[in-house]
Amino acid sequence: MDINFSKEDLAFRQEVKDFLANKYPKHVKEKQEKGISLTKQDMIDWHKSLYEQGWAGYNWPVEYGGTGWSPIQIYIFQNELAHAQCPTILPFGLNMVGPVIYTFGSQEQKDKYLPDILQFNTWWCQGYSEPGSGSDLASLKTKAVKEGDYYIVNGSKTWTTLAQNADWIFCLVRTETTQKKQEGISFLLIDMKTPGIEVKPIITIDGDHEVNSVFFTDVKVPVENLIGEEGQGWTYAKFLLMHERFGIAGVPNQIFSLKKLKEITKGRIDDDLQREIAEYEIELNALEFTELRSLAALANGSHPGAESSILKIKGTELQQWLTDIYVRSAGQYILPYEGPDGFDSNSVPSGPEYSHTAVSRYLNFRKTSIYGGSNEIQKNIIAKAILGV
Amino acid sequence: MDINFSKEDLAFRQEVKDFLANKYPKHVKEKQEKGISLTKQDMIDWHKSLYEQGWAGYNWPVEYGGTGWSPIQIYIFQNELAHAQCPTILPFGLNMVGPVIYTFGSQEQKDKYLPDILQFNTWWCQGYSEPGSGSDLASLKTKAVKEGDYYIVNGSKTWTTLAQNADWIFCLVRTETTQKKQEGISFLLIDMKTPGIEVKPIITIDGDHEVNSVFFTDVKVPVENLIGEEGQGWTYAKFLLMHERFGIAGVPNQIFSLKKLKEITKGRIDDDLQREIAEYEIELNALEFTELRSLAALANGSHPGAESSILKIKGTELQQWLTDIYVRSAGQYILPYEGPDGFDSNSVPSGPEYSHTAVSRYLNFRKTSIYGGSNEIQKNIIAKAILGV
Amino acid sequence: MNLNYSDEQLMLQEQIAKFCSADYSFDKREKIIANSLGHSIEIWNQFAELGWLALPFSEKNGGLDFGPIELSILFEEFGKALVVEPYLSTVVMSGYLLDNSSVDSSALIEEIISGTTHVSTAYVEANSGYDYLNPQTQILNGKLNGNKSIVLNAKHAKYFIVSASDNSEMLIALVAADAAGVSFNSFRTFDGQTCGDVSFENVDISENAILFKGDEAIAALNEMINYATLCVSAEAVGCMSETVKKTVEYTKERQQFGVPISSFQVLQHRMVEMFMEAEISKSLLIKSMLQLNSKDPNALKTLSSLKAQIGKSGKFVGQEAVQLHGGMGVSNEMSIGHYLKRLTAIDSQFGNRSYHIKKFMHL
Amino acid sequence: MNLNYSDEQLMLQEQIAKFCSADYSFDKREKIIANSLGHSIEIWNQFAELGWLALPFSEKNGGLDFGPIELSILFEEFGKALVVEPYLSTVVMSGYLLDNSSVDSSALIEEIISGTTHVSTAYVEANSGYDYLNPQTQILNGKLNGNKSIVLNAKHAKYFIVSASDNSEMLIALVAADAAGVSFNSFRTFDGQTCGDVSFENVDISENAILFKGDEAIAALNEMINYATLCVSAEAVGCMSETVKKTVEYTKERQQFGVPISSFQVLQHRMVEMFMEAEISKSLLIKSMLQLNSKDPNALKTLSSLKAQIGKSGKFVGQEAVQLHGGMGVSNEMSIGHYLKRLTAIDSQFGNRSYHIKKFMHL
Repeated sequence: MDINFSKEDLAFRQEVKDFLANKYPKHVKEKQEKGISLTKQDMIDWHKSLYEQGWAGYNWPVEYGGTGWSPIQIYIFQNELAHAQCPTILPFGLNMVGPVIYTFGSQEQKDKYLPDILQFNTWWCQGYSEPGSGSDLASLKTKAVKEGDYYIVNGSKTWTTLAQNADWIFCLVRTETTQKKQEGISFLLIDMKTPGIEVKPIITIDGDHEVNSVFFTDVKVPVENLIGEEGQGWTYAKFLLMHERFGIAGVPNQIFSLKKLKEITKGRIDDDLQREIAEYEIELNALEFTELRSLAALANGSHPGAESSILKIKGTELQQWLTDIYVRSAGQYILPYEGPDGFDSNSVPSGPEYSHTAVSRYLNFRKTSIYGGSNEIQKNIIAKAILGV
Repeated sequence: MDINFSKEDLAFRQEVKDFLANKYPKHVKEKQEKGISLTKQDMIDWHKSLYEQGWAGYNWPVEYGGTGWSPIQIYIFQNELAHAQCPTILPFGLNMVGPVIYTFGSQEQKDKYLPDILQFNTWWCQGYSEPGSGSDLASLKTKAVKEGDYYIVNGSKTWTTLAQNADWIFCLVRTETTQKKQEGISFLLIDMKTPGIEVKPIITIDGDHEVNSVFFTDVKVPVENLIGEEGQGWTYAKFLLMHERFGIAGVPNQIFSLKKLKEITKGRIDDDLQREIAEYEIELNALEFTELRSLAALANGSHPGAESSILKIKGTELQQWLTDIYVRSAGQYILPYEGPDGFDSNSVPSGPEYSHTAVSRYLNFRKTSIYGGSNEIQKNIIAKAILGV
Repeated sequence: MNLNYSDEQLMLQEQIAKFCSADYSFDKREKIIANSLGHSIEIWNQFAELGWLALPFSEKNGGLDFGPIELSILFEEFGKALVVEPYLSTVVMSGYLLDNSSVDSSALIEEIISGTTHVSTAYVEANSGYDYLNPQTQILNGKLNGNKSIVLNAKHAKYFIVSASDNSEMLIALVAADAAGVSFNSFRTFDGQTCGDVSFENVDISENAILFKGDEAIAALNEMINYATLCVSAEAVGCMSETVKKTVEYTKERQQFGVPISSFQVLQHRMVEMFMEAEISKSLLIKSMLQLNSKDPNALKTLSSLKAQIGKSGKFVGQEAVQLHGGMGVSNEMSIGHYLKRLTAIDSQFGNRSYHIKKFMHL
Repeated sequence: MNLNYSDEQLMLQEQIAKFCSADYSFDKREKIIANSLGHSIEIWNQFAELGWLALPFSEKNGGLDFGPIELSILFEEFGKALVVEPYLSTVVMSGYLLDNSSVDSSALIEEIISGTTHVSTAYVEANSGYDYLNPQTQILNGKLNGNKSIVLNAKHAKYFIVSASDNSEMLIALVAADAAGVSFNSFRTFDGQTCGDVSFENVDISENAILFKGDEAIAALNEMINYATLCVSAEAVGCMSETVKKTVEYTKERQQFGVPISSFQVLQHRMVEMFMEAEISKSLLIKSMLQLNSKDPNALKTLSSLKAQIGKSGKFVGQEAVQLHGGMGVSNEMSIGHYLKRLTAIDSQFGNRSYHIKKFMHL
């Protein structure tokens, strides 16, 4: 056992640092540091800079244009990005549909989709949840009926993140009504420009427009857009959910956010607040090392399993805790609300700067224990898969 | 609305104080203040002093020799007793079987049992739980088969508090095997001297002998010892459980114990401990007023309902929290263990005096969230009865 | 000891509850918030007609002389409906100071009671935190200078009541919002109300504009904050009980895995815990309003225990309600997230849980 | 970075686990505790034969020179079986001080390794709390005077290692238990071990009985406590994982309402939470033992985070396990309550959660 990074790992870290110092787009960097929202083009520029470095497929195998990095390298990479306050790497193409395509797709599909995903020429979104199917995902009702060379898709998806920017959506659809609801589900790629698709914004309690409803009315989808076999969509979906949870604990971002909080509260005499921050920090350290243990297991050849549910639960609990500490440390100065269009006055309210974003972040993070399989569902998974009850 | 005690209530409180100053047995008082365990005779003396004052039936109607006090008077009475560090009033006769007998018993049974209960001539214990029936009380298996003028009882009871001292036990027994397990249960009074009864101690994790197993082998019980109707025992049991929860929050004792803790920790610089004590105190105040609200409702003529489950849950949570704070405030000095027979050395260990009893109390109080219907069962009750889910 | 509301109090409660359910639906509230004013003049006029704006004022000033119990009843119902109208700011906070000043304010109070005028109290500053007894704002030589923060309903105030110092003692002054040297920026708050930063630059203050001085100013400010603390706590209790109710209803309706999600034991117990938190908060509310009403020596300690408990219970109830609503919980269209917002805002106002635990410890 | 045990470490772990499951059943443990000694000489001799008593000693003193990783492995397994033998006291605590003193203690260490001799370290006093660097016990003019508390395994110690002061600096001295002026009272501890109060009255201390002086004494004492802290934390992790396992097993067997109680969702989630607490504690254990092993500058901060986490997680796991066992959980006959006892004891030793959070904040 050895806790230290190897020489190779340290060299790799330096390489990432160099990239961040030299090739991370300046206009993105500035906005990030000032807390200004990024435009769609900013996000594209950011992802393209990674692609140009050869790092877009940071978690992909080499044969599909990925880096082939070890879990530890990915960990180092993500840490450095968080430390440099980089934007999120959008997961929909690179972490979700990409791995599904290269694992279960045909050669034609690989050739057609993977390069655009890596180059961020296409913005993907995820069509899983439906109004009636949240935790009970397999009860989904969006129908795809085969007619000649097309599937005719009818139904609706909800909580679709950034669908307003998306070029493509990957969907779970019902191609057959079966006894067992997990059967009869298929995995379909749909061009968002196809007639019959309508995207309607959902405003969340933080006032943001991040998620959407997507409605499908007689949408014609070529049969070659089916991934793998018809009726096997649930298998692919589970595969994807496992991958989605990789990194879901959000440790690097929390470390960065904690550092800022400590700067903000430095010298304040609220003993109880300082103590609570220490309690949080201890649990964050524990979570970080729990993630490292699971990375070590991955590096040893094991597959991501129900352990990732622990990371999801603890990670989101801690993220939510941290946003709550921010809120409480800001006192009454949290009240003025900066909507998506800024404050409704030309001036910025008085009070410490961090107090203006504290509540929005707090409210925004409420979703993390709900999406990606709610924490209650994760506990059911652990109970069944690990405890065997 | 008025938060203050009426003139009559204040006069009543003075009366209780006078009793405690003058008629509370001195030898019991001394032992209680020094933390010395009471003997069986001490307990009898204590109860008899209440009887002689006319207060043994503090929660009984006047017609059966009780005080007929209002809920507020009972509250004042219990508060003063706790404040004076009096021993518990044993509930088995006065709070449990007594009310069952005067509510459901025959005139002969009332005449035979009630006076002895009030005078504490008989020590009662409760035969409810069985090895296989804990939370699922209605699944009990102890059998009573009618043969002529007797029931022949076979089976066993467990967690029977102070059975080693008891003259009588009231039991739930199965007189019939029915489709619905709640049917076919009867309520039987059994003389502990009847041949075929064996009491075996159960030592609890605090090292104490407080509870027992009671085994019944062909025990002959006269049919006139049946309360009410055969097969109606479950109704009486539920009635009794409601009454058992009256005062189960243990607020007066907690107020006293908190006062001691504050004295012990006075001037200590553990900010976090002081803060935690304040947090506890706030919740205790909330619990106390929740109990008062419920007493006010009782005084208004409503019956004890599922609200008493809140008092049980919160009361035991807070009791356990308090014993835990005691343990943590004593640090490593909790280690030496005073068993039921004292320390295994003639000397008393060093360290603060309260540290010697802290762990025993802590361990002893673990049971409170388990017995009398576990807190999980109480939550089921509230969910069903109050929330309607 | 008597813990039952009087018939008069029960009637008041019923009247408010009826109004809120008939005239203050969640949809209507959303429309009220969306308008440029941020609250409804029509609703405010109804408050005036119902006599609610007169509730806490003394009889000599045309009020009903109601105390902590009636205010708690009102705010508990307001909490259930998430009322955004600035009753707290104009009637409770400013109203208290005007009503209790030795300067005759009966004309202005009459305007408030009739619903035509709003007054806001400016006592928070950018660096004050919860310490409102050491204002940086100054009144020297009849001139007011300084900046105030988080002034509730600043945009609609015809007058500001301003805390300041003359370098030797504290002063509380009444200032017309249109006086020379007064300017403000207004912001929406995340819980659907409005507040503002207000600046005073060489604003003329005449001697009879000083409502309180010295110890009286401190006492008045403290007492005003105590009333406001009780009111928002009562509001939080209302928020909580309504949140629990709505969550139970939602879980009974929402089907997953072929059954209503209310049939899952984990969710049942969670709702029981929410219910218990709401109940014990309500207990402290009753204790607190009664002690304030009878001027009990422990009243302030109990008030701090109430506000501390509200912070903890409110957060738990609000967060769990959102969680149990799943995706719908974080949707702005549903009311449930707005209860969480208001509960979060309430913890931050007039001293949060941490502040009041410390106060509880030292009282 | 490599988080896998070496083959040698895995073999050690397997050996200990096998021993504990074959030779240290709960029934046997109960018998061991019940005997007058409070631990088993037979078991101790087996430890010696297996070479475990030599584990942490340096090679020059006949030891195996194993470090934090191997000690953690040993104690994690001990925790699972609730081993009561005084390994911590004799081998880890006293062993560390003897092994690292510049005074040659090889003969005594040989006795320890062979299993014939126990040594106890007396560093706690009745009023010291967790501050062990300011002993009231004194060595003046070659005479030791003072009283020590909570001396683990005092009854069987052939020697005591005693912290004291000569009024200018700290001293650590080796004292024979049968020296004139030494007396003790022994007590059982609630977790099945023994400890004692030890008094020293004008006990002769020769110069070569002083193991450490001044800064070296402070450093040695600190380091010894660090090792002990790691060991009991590892033991707690073992207690926790075993507690979770036993609780899951019990709930699968225990039937109520016609089904195993493991089918109740509330209990399932509770066990998941217990499992997660055990896992995150284990994570900090691994981080901590590795950092101590590599003398990382953050090692002590991490150690405090570990001990703090153990206090919280251990309590949660232990309490919930008892609760989920129902009546059986509070019965002394079942092992489950004994895990709660040991976890409670561990939090109290070498600084509890509160102490280590403060230490974590200031390191």
